[in-house]
Amino acid sequence: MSIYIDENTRVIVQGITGRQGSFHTGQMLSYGTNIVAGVSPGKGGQAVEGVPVFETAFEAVEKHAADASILFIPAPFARDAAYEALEAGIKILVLIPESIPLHDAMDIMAHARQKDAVVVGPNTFGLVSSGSSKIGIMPNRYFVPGPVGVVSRSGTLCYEIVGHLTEHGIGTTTVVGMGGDRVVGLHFIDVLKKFEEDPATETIILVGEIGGSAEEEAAAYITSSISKPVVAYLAGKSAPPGKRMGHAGAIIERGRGTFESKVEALNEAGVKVADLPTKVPPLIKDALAGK
Amino acid sequence: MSIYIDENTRVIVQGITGRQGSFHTGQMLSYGTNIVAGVSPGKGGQAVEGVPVFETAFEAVEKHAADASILFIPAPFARDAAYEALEAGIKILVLIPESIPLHDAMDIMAHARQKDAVVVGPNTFGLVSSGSSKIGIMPNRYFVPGPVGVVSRSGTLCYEIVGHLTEHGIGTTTVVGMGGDRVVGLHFIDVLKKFEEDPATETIILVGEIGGSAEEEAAAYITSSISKPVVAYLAGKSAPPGKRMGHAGAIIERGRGTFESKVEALNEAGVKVADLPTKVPPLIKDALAGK
Amino acid sequence: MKLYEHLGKELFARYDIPVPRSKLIESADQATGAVDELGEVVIKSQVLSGKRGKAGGIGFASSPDEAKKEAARIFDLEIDGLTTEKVLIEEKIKIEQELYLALTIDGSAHRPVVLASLDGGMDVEDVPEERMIRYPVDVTIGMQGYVIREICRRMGVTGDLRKELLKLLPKLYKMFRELDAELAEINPLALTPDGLIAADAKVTIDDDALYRHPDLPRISEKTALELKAEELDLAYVELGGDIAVMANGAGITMATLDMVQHYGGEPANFLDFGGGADLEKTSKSLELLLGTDPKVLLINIFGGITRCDVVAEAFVQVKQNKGIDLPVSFRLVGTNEAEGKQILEKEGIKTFASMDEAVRHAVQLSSES
Amino acid sequence: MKLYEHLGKELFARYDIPVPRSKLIESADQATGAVDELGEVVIKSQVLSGKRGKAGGIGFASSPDEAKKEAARIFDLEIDGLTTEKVLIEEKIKIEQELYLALTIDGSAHRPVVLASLDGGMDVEDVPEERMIRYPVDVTIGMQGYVIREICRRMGVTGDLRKELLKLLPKLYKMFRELDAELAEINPLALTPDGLIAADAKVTIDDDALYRHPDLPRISEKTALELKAEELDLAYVELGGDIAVMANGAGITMATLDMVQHYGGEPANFLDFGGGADLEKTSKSLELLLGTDPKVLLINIFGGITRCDVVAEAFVQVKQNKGIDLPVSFRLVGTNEAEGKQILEKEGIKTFASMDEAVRHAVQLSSES
Repeated sequence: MSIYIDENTRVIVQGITGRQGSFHTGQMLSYGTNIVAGVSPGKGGQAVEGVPVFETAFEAVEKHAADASILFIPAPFARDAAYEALEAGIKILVLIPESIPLHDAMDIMAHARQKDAVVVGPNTFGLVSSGSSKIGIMPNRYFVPGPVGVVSRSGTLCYEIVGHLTEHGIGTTTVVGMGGDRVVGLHFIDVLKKFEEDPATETIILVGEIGGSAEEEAAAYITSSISKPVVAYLAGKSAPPGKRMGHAGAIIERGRGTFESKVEALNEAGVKVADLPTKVPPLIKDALAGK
Repeated sequence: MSIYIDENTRVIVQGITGRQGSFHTGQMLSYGTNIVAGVSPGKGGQAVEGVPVFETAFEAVEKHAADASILFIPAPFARDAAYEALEAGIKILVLIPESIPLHDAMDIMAHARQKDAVVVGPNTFGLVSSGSSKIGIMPNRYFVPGPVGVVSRSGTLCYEIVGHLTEHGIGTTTVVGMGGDRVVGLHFIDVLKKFEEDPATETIILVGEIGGSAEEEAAAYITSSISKPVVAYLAGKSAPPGKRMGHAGAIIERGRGTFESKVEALNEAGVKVADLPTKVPPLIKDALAGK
Repeated sequence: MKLYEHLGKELFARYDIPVPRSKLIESADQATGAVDELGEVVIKSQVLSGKRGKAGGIGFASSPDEAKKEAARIFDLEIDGLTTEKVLIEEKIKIEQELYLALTIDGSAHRPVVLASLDGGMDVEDVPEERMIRYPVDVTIGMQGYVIREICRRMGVTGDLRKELLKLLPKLYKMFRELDAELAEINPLALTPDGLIAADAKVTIDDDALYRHPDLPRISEKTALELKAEELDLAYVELGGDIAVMANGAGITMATLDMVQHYGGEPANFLDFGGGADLEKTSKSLELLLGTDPKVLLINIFGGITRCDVVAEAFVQVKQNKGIDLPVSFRLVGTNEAEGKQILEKEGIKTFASMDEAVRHAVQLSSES
Repeated sequence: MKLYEHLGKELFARYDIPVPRSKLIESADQATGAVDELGEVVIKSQVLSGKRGKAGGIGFASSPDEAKKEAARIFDLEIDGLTTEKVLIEEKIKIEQELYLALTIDGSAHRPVVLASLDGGMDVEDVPEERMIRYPVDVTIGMQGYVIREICRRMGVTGDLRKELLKLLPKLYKMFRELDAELAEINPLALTPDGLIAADAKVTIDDDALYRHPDLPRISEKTALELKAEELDLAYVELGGDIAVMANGAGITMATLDMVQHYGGEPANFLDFGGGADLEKTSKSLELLLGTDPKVLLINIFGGITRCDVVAEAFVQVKQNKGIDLPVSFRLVGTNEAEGKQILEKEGIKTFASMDEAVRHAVQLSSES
């Protein structure tokens, strides 16, 4: 089982002819992802790793009935490309680029809501349904099938943790990178809900960090709606507090956002918080063993 | 049976304290419409015809769980009020005002699409489910229950035809005024579909006029999807042709839009077109009799 | 409100859309200097008609004499029933290809729609459907690059021309939206060695939105009487017959005219005084009609938002103040019908309940008088 | 990018949001003339901190002497660890009520959010939830009148104050959107006999959007080293310990620092050189770190989009060109791991597979050296 994507998901790559686009097209293909087409204006008719390239996302979707897209487009042009994908009918949109302006991200999310599409990212490594399909840039070898669902705000830290799991012989159902920006499409709650519904997911790892209130919101949701065991790791314990401009941030966060507040909220929700990445696999083993 | 609205539909009146708003609130109440609240900024706390007035549509919807709204708001402020209704959760929005700028109407329709709401008008008399609820400004006495569904582009002409029906003892299920503007929420096709699905509607009257291609589109839809008999009346046979600016209109219409084109299209779809409003009731009688 | 080509091009220029250098003249004499200034020129009648080209309203000149002669010819031309008041003289641009590009409103889609074709020019209406690209634009996000790339893909346009369109269309769309245009058409959109240039401009502004564009000129194609009606906020068109018709609502007014014609009469006008008019507006409408000196007056009221008592009172008021001494056929039903009838009956005026009867009576009266 | 109050107010003025008359000074001497010009004045330190008021960074004066004395006091003040470089002297406005009004981004809602309260001023964070109104704005339609009316309704605001907010909020929203602001806060928003006036301005611009605002000033709170890092497009923060840390990705960099501290070490910095950095960027990152003269270098690479061979090559290059003579703990796994290890092994450099081991080794090295 898998959430969001599986081996039947038909994927297009926007910006397929670029350095990263072409490299990761190869990586995704070798993972088994069903990449059906690429898009690169001015390069229609070419092929990358055997994948046909089209002028526009419309053309690619029209000719190959795609339902997901991954974007390798420079940040200043990402909003336009995201609109294009959504308008062409894409329902799962993975935004790899960093540094997309926040207002552009808000515009994208508003449009995706109109189109009933799921946006992953921006500034994400993507998502992977282990063993069947990956739409993202994560290293292939760590993502092997197993009973654990993982959702993470950060990328490399997530690989680190999934890597530890792999070393312990524990695989994953689906791993979702929410993305590191202030405005991202999926929140912990969205993914937790999917994991709760997914029969293959037995336990869940939540990888968070300081700042914002996503972890506290997740904790409240876990209390009310998640029956499966959840283990968390949070980065940023040692970080010095930043200087704040104005009061709006504090008003929005209402005392949330610190390492302590997050740990406390998660503990109250029955979530075990590991103090080192290496401590995650033992906690997961306990959870899987029903301890 | 009825489409769009019935006696349970909870209606608010935006602009209830104005001359037209208050007059038609009284008319609707006496028809039996379930008007639960009115909105008039700066006049919250007052009452009109016994209906409580609130500052904003949010407040009205929050306190009275309304699902429909009728707008009596001057054209320059209509878009803002329409957004407000949609944002507050209104799902049937009747726009009475004339002269709403076309670009404002497009904005309203785009937002309504996001909110899955039905917009009737602008520049409409509204709609009525005969005998149970009217959200509009049509004269009460002609709208008595019966087996005929009526959809019209124009207002008074529609009353004229429904009036003739009434004289002949024939009532209506639902009568919908699409509105006379170039950009209106409902098209013939939308309403025809509802009439086809409505078991109480045995036959349908379509009141059209020259210009645009709505009647031709309706004809094509009738051919493909409507099994019930349809009778039409079209205004504008004697109108002199207007002078056209540019070619875009003609490109969009593609030879449609004239009286002759519409009559021909409707006849081909098996629709009987009456040459005088007085000829509609006999045609309907034939249709009801299965002739 | 339709704009003359030269005004449309002024707006284009304001939005940074390239247009030819030009000079606007009001008499043929003013044409002579233009050639010195602009070189070879195109001379164009400024009429609000789509038939200008075919009607000979465009000429060419490469000498001052020729320019004057062509201008004189065009000033004398009647096009689509219109006379030429002004002529636009433009530099002749080097056209490599004529495109068609327009933004208009597609009521069926509730959206602005881009119309674009590589086959611009005079016969654009005959371009086969597959060579005329239509793209409805989502107003919530506007004219994004992807829209233009997709239009280009469907047209088969790549390279420099695509780049030019990527620059031009957002400007045209901005103008279209900001100025409340119903139509912004460029035909031909000329591809020249200097890029795309708008060789013509057909711009129509939404009348209902003019209130928020005080800076735009006001152009009217109306007669003096129609202008007077406009001031009163009435929809009025002169038609030339002898039965003056007054009704409430565009549809029923049209149907009334249809019926007058059906029974052999000749309507003098279209007058829709709208829904819910008050006493003053109703009186003014009546006075305007009486001023046109018709043989018969036909009033057809089906009151919904319009109240019969208000119409009746207005009629009595006008009758008492100004006198109404022509035959009248008066149909009055709907909201406050009883009150209306009572008011009229006091003055000895009878009304019909049926539109059919009222129209037939009016036609009868007109054939008698 | 945070803007100083006086810059924020310049932007407010550009968007027609009322601000007090003012004078910006760089030394206390310049304060004396201000009173003649502005009458009674408020004297405000221009520091990028929300704690200015409580730290005494605001003074008042009604005579030139007093103004100079207060300015001198404020120039000497350290606020939230920051020194005062400039002081803003403003006319003292007659405040009848202090409101709070802000636009910021609510990540949970994916939307801009209006924060508004009748209880503005210094302790606004403590205003009870029901007196602090939040309204998320739909970016597809923007700041419509109904939003403001609803906010007013929830605040219990009617009459003139509502009219003022109906004028002000659309301007603030326009600025917020057009300038890519993350925050546009007015606290207090002063209700005066002349209407609403922005008595303070806290504006933050999204760094990632600065490229489209070439007209905005560039303000940095960074140290010289951090500025150098910024030029290289690196996320770098000085922390003061002796173990220099280099990793790829913000989350893992944070986790590395946490782990260093967990095992008793002291990180010298936060340096995330990002995902997919090329040879040059990686080398420059290394050189920057070496320039800070740390005792130990800890490199923690988990290659996804980042390729291990590129990192290894960069390390070797820097070692050969500039020399690396401090103890290094190097962790290298992920994409092209084998190639990376091979490159390093040729130079006799060993790597760890485990982050835990690498960090413990680094802490060990730092305690030994």
